[in-house]
Amino acid sequence: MLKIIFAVIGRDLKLAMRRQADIVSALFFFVIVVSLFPLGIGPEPDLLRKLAPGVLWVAALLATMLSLPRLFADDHRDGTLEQLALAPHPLGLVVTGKVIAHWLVSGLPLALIAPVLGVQFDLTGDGLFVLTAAILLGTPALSGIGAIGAALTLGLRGGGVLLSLLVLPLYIPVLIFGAGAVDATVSGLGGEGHLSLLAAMTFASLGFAPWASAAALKIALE
Amino acid sequence: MKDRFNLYRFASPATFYPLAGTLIPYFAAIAVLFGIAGLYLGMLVAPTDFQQGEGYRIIFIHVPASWMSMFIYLVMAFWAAIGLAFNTRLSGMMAQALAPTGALMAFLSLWTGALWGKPMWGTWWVWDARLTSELILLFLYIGYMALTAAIDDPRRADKAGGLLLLVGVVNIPIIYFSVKWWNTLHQGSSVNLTKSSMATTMLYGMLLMAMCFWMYSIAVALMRVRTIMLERERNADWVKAELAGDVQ
Amino acid sequence: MIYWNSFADFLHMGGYGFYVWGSFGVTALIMAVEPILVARNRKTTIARLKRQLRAESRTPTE
Amino acid sequence: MLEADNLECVRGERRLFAGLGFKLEAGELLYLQGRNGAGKTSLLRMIIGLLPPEAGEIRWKGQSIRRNSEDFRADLCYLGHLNAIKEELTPLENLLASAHLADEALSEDDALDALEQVGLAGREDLACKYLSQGQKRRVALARLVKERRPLWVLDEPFVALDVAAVDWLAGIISGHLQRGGLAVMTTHQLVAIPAGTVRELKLS
Repeated sequence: MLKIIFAVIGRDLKLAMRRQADIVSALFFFVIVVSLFPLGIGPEPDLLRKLAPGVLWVAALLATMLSLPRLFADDHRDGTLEQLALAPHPLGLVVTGKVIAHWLVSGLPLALIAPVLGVQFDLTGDGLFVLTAAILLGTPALSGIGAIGAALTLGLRGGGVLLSLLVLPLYIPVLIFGAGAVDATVSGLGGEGHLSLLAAMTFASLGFAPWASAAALKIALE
Repeated sequence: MKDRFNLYRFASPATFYPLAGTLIPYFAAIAVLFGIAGLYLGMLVAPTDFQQGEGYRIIFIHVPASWMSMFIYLVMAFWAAIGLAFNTRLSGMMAQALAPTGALMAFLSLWTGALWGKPMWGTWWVWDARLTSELILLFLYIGYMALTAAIDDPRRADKAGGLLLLVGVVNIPIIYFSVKWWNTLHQGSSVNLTKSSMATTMLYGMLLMAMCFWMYSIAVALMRVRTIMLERERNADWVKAELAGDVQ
Repeated sequence: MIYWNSFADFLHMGGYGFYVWGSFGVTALIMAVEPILVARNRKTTIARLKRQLRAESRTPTE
Repeated sequence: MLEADNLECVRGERRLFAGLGFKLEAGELLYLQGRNGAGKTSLLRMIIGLLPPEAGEIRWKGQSIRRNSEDFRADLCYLGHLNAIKEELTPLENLLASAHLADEALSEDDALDALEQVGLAGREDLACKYLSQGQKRRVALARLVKERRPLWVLDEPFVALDVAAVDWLAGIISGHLQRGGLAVMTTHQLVAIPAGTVRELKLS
């Protein structure tokens, strides 16, 4: 069971490494969107500190959306998705591997660069730490839920826009608790509760989403 | 076994189509009757609310519309589950027929909520848990309709849409509680069947209006599903026979 | 039995007329327009299917 | 080994075929024929279990392939009209990755050997995007060289191959049949397969 998951992760990571431009451009998108906000709303540190969690999280959602349409589309186009679906394993495990690989190349880099951007928004020690932890804990859920949307819109006209329409509403809980964790920490309430809820959502979506995505992929492959 | 047989019989479009045709006028008539009774009680008889003045009367459509918007989504998810489990053709058509009505109910709930909020809270929109969840529900309806519209093969559309509905149903409580936690500005639930804070006439008026909305939704959905059936089954003999006759 | 003293009172709704009638008006509009749209859609669909049926019966395919 | 009963296929609103059945034993090859749009590819997708039939059942070793799908897929090798190779990977990596994902043991030596047989010696380490269309197809076909799973399902395997390659592939398929394998394939050109019993199924 773990073998197939690791096999898929290994393959997808290798592919991503051969196509680093994609990872880098999603990351730069994140950086640029976050950096534009202070230009739009003014440089007052108090205001920026207040907006930081929300801005960073919304930008993280959008950056994730950017890479989602290709999660299955490339494999679909060249026929490897059929081969994956025909492998003698449950398709859900294959999708689990793909979701984890997607997180490693899209979510993890966001978490790594988030502290730097947090500094731009005048966040301090604790806030930065919790921001990173929240993005680290929450982005796997984004990859998981996003996989369902990517599978449902596979091969459709205007799939990218449709994907955002389907997936963004489902991202709301992650956004609320992700940004809430930083807010609570900055205001001195402590963000542990939020972080544990985020972790719960991530585990729930990693358990549930791959199987829903697998069902959607089977529908798309009929 | 016998029930099962009947279920399958009614799940066949050829049987359901004429049945729906007969039922529509009844549902429409009942909706009108309930509507008249509800409006009479709510608008003419019910006394004013001492806290909210006459503005509270918006409740007679706001609450039924909100209920229906949630209820219709649940019914669609129910049909989706049936469709995915038993591969019945009718279920996907029912879900698709209900979606626009559900979306309109969600819109009405938001619209009346805004018109209620302005005099009560002094603002058209507050980011409170229920309004926000209702807005997200509207997004979910729109997402469902956009997804099914984007897929050309009706069966794939049914299955993919059904899956989306089930994912949505799992997520709605999570979304609702997260939004509720995020902001609890709204007044507490004003309807409680055991111990109501409302005058009885108000409660009855509201329940009558809810029945009216319910019957209305069924009637419109049945009308829509009949069209979808003709369209989908256009090569079936019963549709050809139907079209050869003088259909309205 | 009836709560209102006059029709003008009823329309005025204790100062909330705009909000109350705005809500009821839009609801009534939607509930009137939706069935009309559904019925019209049904008519055009039937007309189109009839045309298709006629075209098919004239030129038997395959 | 492989049986189909009373299959019905509806695509969109067209019924492509109904009441279709066949039986295939070890060492036998089934040619699916029919003009474009007759449902050859749909039937292939039913046989590999991706498309559920409207009615009827397909059985492998007496078990429904939909119920025992993982056992069935462990015995199945499918080659579609898409190459199922990754442009970014080299031919060698492609072969190893697809074997790995299908849970097959394929040593690097075997993979290199297979690539040599399809005439890609010396290009093992070149990313597939630098290969020509014909070479990419041959990377896909190289999978068959060391393939020992009993059921092969091939969608137009001879398309866009030169004469020598057609002969070579026919040899590979007969070797498979001689080992007691089964094969189902669609094709426009009838290619003589030297070994095994050839059955034909015409879809009209």
